[in-house]
Amino acid sequence: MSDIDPHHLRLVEAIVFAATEPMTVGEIAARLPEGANVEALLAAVQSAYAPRGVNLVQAGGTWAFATAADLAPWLRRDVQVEKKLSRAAIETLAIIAYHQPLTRAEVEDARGVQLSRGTLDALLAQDWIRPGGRREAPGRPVEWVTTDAFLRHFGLESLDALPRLEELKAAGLLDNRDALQTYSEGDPGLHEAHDGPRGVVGD
Amino acid sequence: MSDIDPHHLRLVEAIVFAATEPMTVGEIAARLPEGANVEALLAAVQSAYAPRGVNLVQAGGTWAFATAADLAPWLRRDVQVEKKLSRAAIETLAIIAYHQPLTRAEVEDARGVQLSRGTLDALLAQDWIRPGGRREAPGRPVEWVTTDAFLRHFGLESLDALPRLEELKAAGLLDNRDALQTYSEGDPGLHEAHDGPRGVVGD
Amino acid sequence: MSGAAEPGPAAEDPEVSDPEVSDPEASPRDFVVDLEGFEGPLDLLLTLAREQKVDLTQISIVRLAEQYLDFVAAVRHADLELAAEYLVMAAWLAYLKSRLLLPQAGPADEPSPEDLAARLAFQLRRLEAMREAGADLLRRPRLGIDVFARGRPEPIEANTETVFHASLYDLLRAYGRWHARNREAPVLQVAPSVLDSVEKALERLRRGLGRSPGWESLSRYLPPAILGRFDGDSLVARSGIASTFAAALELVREGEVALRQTSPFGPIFLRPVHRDGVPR
Repeated sequence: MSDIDPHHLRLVEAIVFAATEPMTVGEIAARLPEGANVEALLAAVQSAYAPRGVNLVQAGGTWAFATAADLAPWLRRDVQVEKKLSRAAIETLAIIAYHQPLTRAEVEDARGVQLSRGTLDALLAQDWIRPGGRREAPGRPVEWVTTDAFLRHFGLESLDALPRLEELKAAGLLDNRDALQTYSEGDPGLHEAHDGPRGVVGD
Repeated sequence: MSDIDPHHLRLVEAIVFAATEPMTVGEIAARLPEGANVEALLAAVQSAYAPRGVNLVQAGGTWAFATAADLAPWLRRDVQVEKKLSRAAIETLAIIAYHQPLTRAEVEDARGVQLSRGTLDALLAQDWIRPGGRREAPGRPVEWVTTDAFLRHFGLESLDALPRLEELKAAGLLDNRDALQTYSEGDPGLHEAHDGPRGVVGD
Repeated sequence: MSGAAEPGPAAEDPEVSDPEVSDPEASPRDFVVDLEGFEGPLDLLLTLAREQKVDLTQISIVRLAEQYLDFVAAVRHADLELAAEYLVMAAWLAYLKSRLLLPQAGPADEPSPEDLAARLAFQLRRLEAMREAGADLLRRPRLGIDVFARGRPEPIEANTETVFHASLYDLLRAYGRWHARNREAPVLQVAPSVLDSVEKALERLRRGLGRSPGWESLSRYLPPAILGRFDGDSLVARSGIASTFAAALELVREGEVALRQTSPFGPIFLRPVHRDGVPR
């Protein structure tokens, strides 16, 4: 890495370290002298810190220092009581993470039950999901996607790092077709019974 | 330094890094396995970080990480003080976002109180709102609209991505109660505990 | 939704302890708790499917439908409330089961029962996969629990710039609250007055003053709405005249203008004045 300026390396360390929030590559670049290769610098800092007790961690488009994951057993004890997420919230989060972008109705289809008030709210409050636009479909519903804060919280570099992603893909479980659609047509499952839950509508 | 356990070294780094206050040797020792030579460990960490952009610094019997002093000239210009937006300001911003363009008088009507001087100023200083023209009405008052910086800050692709009323309702956000109350009503989709609304701080 | 009145206390109903459905020792009260533990028909189906102890890809949908229908029958037998969605699923499963067992040509445009069964199986597999994925996520080293960000913000003294912080959640929550507040306690909406106020007249006068150095007619400063179409009977016009006149007097009192009227009911003129009383 002959193109790495040691001064720039130290600056990147200090800049990311001093920031109160994780920083994007663009934000870091804006604070470095013109022409600095931020990607290469970040990679160099990351590998320099990899064996240490503090690591440089990427989450989506943002970078921050954090304690090494393998030290968790020694650090965990001084944490405040963890806020428990409901089962519905975790399930909803997983469904959005693996299928995004996803409308509320599609989440309800996947779970076969209406989302209770507060489930999306809880995920929003954690800053783990955000509205990512609107579906070009009747009613133009909001599509939900996960955030970089979600990636950071669960120590994921990107969505590609989601657990068992390949396995689920290979099993066809991330396809949206071929499921019973209970909610995505707007009617919360109240219809002629012999039609099946939402008539088992085909595509 | 043959008496330095590399695992302990990493632990010291992580402990001091994650601490909210500079730590005394005694406090660090209390979190390390029995018999660890804290003084030697701290000295080792200090020398390991000495050439880096982040240093381990001793001050008055306490230890903490800090950015290297010689980098201050490059870091100084970037320092920002984070403040939470007042409740009045966030509400004003939300009303403008959803109903723009709006005059000051219309915001005051909507909120039922006069806007204090600082409220629009704070939103303007943040570059979240801008004057979008003048209303063709007596006095030709300025109409306020939100900016692209607003969209960027809140991670919205467009104004269209703001959840609609019924979507807010479905997400449990259309509610006058405190989040704390909302969360304690036994809805299966809810957290067991919650911090309450973040950032909604009165002025 | 619950069945017709059942005689006697439900606890004595032998159907309730159907081993197919729940623990033989369980009382109806436990049963309620059991049902409330389920998050909808799919969740219940998934739990029942696990009892078959086979891979979900091998599951017998007919057998599953029977288990589900037995469960629902037992719940209703115990005269317990069952949400509509469970009943809808029950009716559909009964229909699916009959079509699977008695193959007959359905309408050409309808999916075959095997197809429907496959879709149901897919949905169960997907839900189970998402559940496991959620559990996997929770097992990862989590920020603030297993892994920690820097604990102490950097104390650098410098040219500080205030940055206000607010999240999208804060924004949406604020809007939701405001909206709810408005709906719950409607604020008395007073339409903006069409009448002219002294404040507005003062503003008009101050804006216009100094544009012409000498005497000019006060009527120039009437509200734009009534300028030119002078209608003394209109309330709007009268308020405009009164407020403009009052504003002019106010400016005289503050020493900003001088007023002149040469005859009773004649036109009124005004002209700006310096602080020391000299025309400017």
